[in-house]
Amino acid sequence: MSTKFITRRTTLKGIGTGLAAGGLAMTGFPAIVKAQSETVKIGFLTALTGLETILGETQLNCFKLAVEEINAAGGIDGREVEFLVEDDQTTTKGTIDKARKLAFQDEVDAIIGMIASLEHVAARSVTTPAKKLLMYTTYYEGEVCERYFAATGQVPNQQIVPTTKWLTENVGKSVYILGSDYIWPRRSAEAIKNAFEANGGKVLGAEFFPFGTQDFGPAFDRIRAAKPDLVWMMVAGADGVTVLKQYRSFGLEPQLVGNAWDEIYSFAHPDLAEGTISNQAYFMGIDTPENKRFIEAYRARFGADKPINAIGEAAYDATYLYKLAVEKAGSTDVEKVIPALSQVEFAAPQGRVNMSAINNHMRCNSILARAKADGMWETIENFGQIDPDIPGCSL
Amino acid sequence: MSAQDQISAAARATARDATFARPKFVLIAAGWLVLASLPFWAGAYNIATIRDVLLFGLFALSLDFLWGRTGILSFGHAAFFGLGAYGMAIVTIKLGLDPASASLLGLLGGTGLAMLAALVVGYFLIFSGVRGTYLTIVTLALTVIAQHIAIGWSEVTGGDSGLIGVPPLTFELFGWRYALSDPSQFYWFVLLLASIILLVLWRVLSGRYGHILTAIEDNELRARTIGHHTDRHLLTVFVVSAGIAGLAGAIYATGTGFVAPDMIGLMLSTEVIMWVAVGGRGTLVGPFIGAFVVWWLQQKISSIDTKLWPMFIGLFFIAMVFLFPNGVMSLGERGRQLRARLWRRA
Amino acid sequence: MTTGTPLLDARALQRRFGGLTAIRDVSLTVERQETKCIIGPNGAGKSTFLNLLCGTLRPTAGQIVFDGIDVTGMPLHRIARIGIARKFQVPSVFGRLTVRQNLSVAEIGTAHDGKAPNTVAEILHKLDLTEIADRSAGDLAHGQKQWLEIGMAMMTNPKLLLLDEPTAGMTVEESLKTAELLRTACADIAVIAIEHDMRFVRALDCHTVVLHQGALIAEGPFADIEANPMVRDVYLGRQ
Amino acid sequence: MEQGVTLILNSLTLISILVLVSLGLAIIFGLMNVINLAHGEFVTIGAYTLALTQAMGGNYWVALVMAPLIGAMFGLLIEKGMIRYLYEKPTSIILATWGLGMVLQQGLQLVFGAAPQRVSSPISGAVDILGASYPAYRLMLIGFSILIILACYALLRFTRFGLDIRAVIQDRSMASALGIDTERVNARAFALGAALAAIAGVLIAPLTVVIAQMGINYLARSFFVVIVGGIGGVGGVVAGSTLVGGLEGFMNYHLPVTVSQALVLVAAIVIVRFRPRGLVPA
Repeated sequence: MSTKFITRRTTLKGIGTGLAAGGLAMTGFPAIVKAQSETVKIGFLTALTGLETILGETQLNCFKLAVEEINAAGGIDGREVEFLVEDDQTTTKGTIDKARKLAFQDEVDAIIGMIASLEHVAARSVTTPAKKLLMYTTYYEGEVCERYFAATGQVPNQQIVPTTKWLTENVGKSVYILGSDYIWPRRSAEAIKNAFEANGGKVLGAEFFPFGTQDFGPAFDRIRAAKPDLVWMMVAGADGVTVLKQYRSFGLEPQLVGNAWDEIYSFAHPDLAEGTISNQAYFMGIDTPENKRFIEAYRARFGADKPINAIGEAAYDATYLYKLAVEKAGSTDVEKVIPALSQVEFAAPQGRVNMSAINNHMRCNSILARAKADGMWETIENFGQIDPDIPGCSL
Repeated sequence: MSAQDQISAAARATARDATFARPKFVLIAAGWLVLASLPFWAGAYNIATIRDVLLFGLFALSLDFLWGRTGILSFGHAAFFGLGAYGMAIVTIKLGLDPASASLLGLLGGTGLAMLAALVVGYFLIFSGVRGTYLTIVTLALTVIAQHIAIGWSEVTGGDSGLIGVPPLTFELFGWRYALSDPSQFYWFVLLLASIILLVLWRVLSGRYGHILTAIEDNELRARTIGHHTDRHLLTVFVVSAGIAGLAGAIYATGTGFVAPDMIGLMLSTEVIMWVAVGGRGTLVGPFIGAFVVWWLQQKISSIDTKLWPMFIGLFFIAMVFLFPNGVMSLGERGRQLRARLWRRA
Repeated sequence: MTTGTPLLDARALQRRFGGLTAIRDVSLTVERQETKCIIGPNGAGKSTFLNLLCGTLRPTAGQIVFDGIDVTGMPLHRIARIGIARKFQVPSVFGRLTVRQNLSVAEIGTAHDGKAPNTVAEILHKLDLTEIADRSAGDLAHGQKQWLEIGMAMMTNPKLLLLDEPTAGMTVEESLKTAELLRTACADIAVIAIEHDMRFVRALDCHTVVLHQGALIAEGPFADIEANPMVRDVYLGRQ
Repeated sequence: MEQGVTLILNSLTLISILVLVSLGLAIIFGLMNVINLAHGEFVTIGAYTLALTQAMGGNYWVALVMAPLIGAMFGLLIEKGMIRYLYEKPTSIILATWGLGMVLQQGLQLVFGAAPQRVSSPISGAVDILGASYPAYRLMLIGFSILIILACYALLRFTRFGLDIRAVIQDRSMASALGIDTERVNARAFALGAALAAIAGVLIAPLTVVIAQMGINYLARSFFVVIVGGIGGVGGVVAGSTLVGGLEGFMNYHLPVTVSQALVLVAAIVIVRFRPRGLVPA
């Protein structure tokens, strides 16, 4: 009961702030949400405590921004969007518990969010049997093919394949891979290997480290001995900072590439990030009116120094795509919303996006960028919108 | 003469216990009835969640059996819970068996795996006299190793994101097949199982065997010199405890439908210790209450404030220590103590 | 049943701790139902000797044969089960259990020589503990703890009872009562008692062995020992 | 040759990290037999001291002096306010220190934000040693840890305070019978343990990520180190760290890291089996 009260208050406060922000004046209408009995309920589930807090907070902010904008513009088909935020603690137990609460107790219409793979696995164990829509907003290994699951982050063919092609043509043909020991880096490493070999390149070595590894020194020795042109890093989370600090202190030469680096890291450690190359669907440096407006609104709402990253932007996109799909379907009935998801299109900060009907994954953009000294990323090449490829998936 | 004496002694002891414990037992019985009637009045969310809390309570009970009765603190009990869960998942998913036999085999496999691990490690260490904090830290190593394996050996364990597709518990008897896919029935099954295990343990431990274990905790050398093979007793308790943990894990996996490495890791190992400590070590019912209280607080507070809640839970643990050092189960007794103190002051 | 051979035959026991020899070449035999006392000044190795007999320490050299079985180096619980019971110097009862539960825990169900096993009620009665049977052992007075511990030893149906200073810390009355209890309750088993308190030894009036600096220096009836000038020098003389 | 040198230096780095974080634990755990689950947070406090000092314009060396003072203050506060009442209740200590850890972690995150803190090392660049180029800061870390080991050894060996601590480790009741104020020894030892952990935090920070949860990484490992090495002495910590770090460093060259870390733990179990009092018992 109290939960509802607080979130509603937060929502109302959000609307106030949203109106105050100049960026929203263009919506034209004063945001009078009709005193309608029925609201659209969206559950937001992600890691808000523990190691991934910083990612989760940014993701939540982007989601909130989208909801506030939607409400300010009259809601979804005139219905106010009510949202509930839950912390999944990046644990199986926490995610299951909170996904259940959102699905069965709060009876939300859709759940958006999540970062680590185990979060979407655990959440799906609840939402798929319950036939609730789950929208996952983090780039991942891309192997899920389920009717009630939609993803707005990149999968390997949108990220690794174009990056590799460019790298082999412009930087070098040999690569050494360092990753955390779990499924995303391991599967991505396979994709990297295939992509390099397809372009006449070679993977000289791949090493995977358990979470909490304190010394990466031995791996750097082997990298020195192997003399690769590139080092591709997929050491995730906090360890990613550790490995980068140590890599820099060893003074290794090879060009650093990663597919998990974004503004969150580069803002915290611009000195470490400078010069590294990363591919994401979104960077703050993208020069489009949509992105300018997005960043302005975000900064007005959450502070000028706050970074935004691809995971957050994907949450923003997911919220809007859901809105458009509900409006298209004319209902929040999940069976009608899911087919409608692939029939709508959104002018996202990253560029135009829409969903693929065969696998419920988003046609994301693919932008290769290099980190600058101030933590911003400068686009090297924008490969544009790419169809997501989930092998064997045909929904 | 002797039998009669024992009976009268038992009767006296029961009478004495009863005078102290009657309100407690009435409360426990009432609580049980509320739990048993839950599917009639609670929603799907509560049924599924309380079922999981019961399974975690059973897991906590397994630790309490070991820690509360022999004084051996296992800092890696999630290793056994996780082995149960992974055993179940691997048997049902990877072996490609008929669902009915797979389910039963998974239950046996998971529980057996947990017991086997406890037997090997326990025999290796307990029989060579490793005790106390040393044993505690070794079990800590055990859970870290288990988690490394669960994450690293992805061909078998599915790595970080685990194994998906554990079927619901299915039994087959003389061609009559029964799948526990209905949430209420599954809930009752779990409640019944937990109750039976609790009762059996309570029965065994309130008798002579319980006294022997208390004696070993008190003074192991002394227990030895009156002829008890303490190594064997400790190993037995360790293995049975691991078995119960494994069983809870295996059933938990059928409820969620998948397993993940954090079911076998250090965090869960620590959490289960907190449940037992909050509920009251050595009380058997306490672990269930502890698991429930901690879960409930965590659930409520984290929904109210997604950011600050760990701070409140942390403060709650600290407050517990000073207000109810013997856990929630000592609530009544502690209340009387405090009242008496206030009375005296007044 | 072996008749003619002693119940306990400790042969040339030796125990070293690093460079220190705590027990050197001590041999001792005890017959069935015989009571023997071991006396000696502090540091004579009495407790160490007892620890060797009941298995808490292993002898560096020598052999212990009990009832025809070589028990040298046997695990503690097995030694207890074949009939050697032990009472520690510091009363070690299980404080969280009641007196009755303490006795019940000690009941390991092996009776020897065709006798019926001791029951909790018998032992409570014999050691005069019935009144306090349901009290928590941790709350007992010092003397009561000692008697309870003797009772626990008796519950294992021993053939041989080893007592380490059973009257330490007791009042004169308690000591004498202890001697009395031992005479009545342990009449049909062999007893080895280490003692400091000469009144108690005199009250037991048993065959006495004197240890000094880890070696056996005299042996005989207590009256003879008391009269032995050498023993007086090393031990009684210092009293 | 070159590879051999870096192998040794890498192992020494890892050993140094382990020694630094375990020393404080050895004193708290070894002396008081207190399973302090908030010990990792003392390391974090040290690292945050460095981050804060540098953010305010101070330099590394100021932080290195400040950290043990702040750590000791925290330690003293926690001992006086909490642990003191709980020595006889190991269960309560586990619960309370775990709760404390949660409060400290969340408190730090609340005050400083969730983003990793920026810290910089006082020296950069690499040094040539026998043909191998090795980061200068790592060499400094190794040097400092040797200094700290020696200082700890001297403190425990040659000062009145050290003598008291050792007496309490050996036999608490005997020590108090001899007139040692065990309560004061407890408080000071706890503060010392916390101070050592905080120094470790400063020294490690430039090598690792500085976030509120960083301490958790070190907790389990320092317990292994202390148990394997032997409770209650500097020698034990050095032996335990050398074994765990050296073994892992060496195996890292031949096996995947996950496997070698698991094998080190298996080795630790085997060692406890055959040397139940650790490699260097007190």
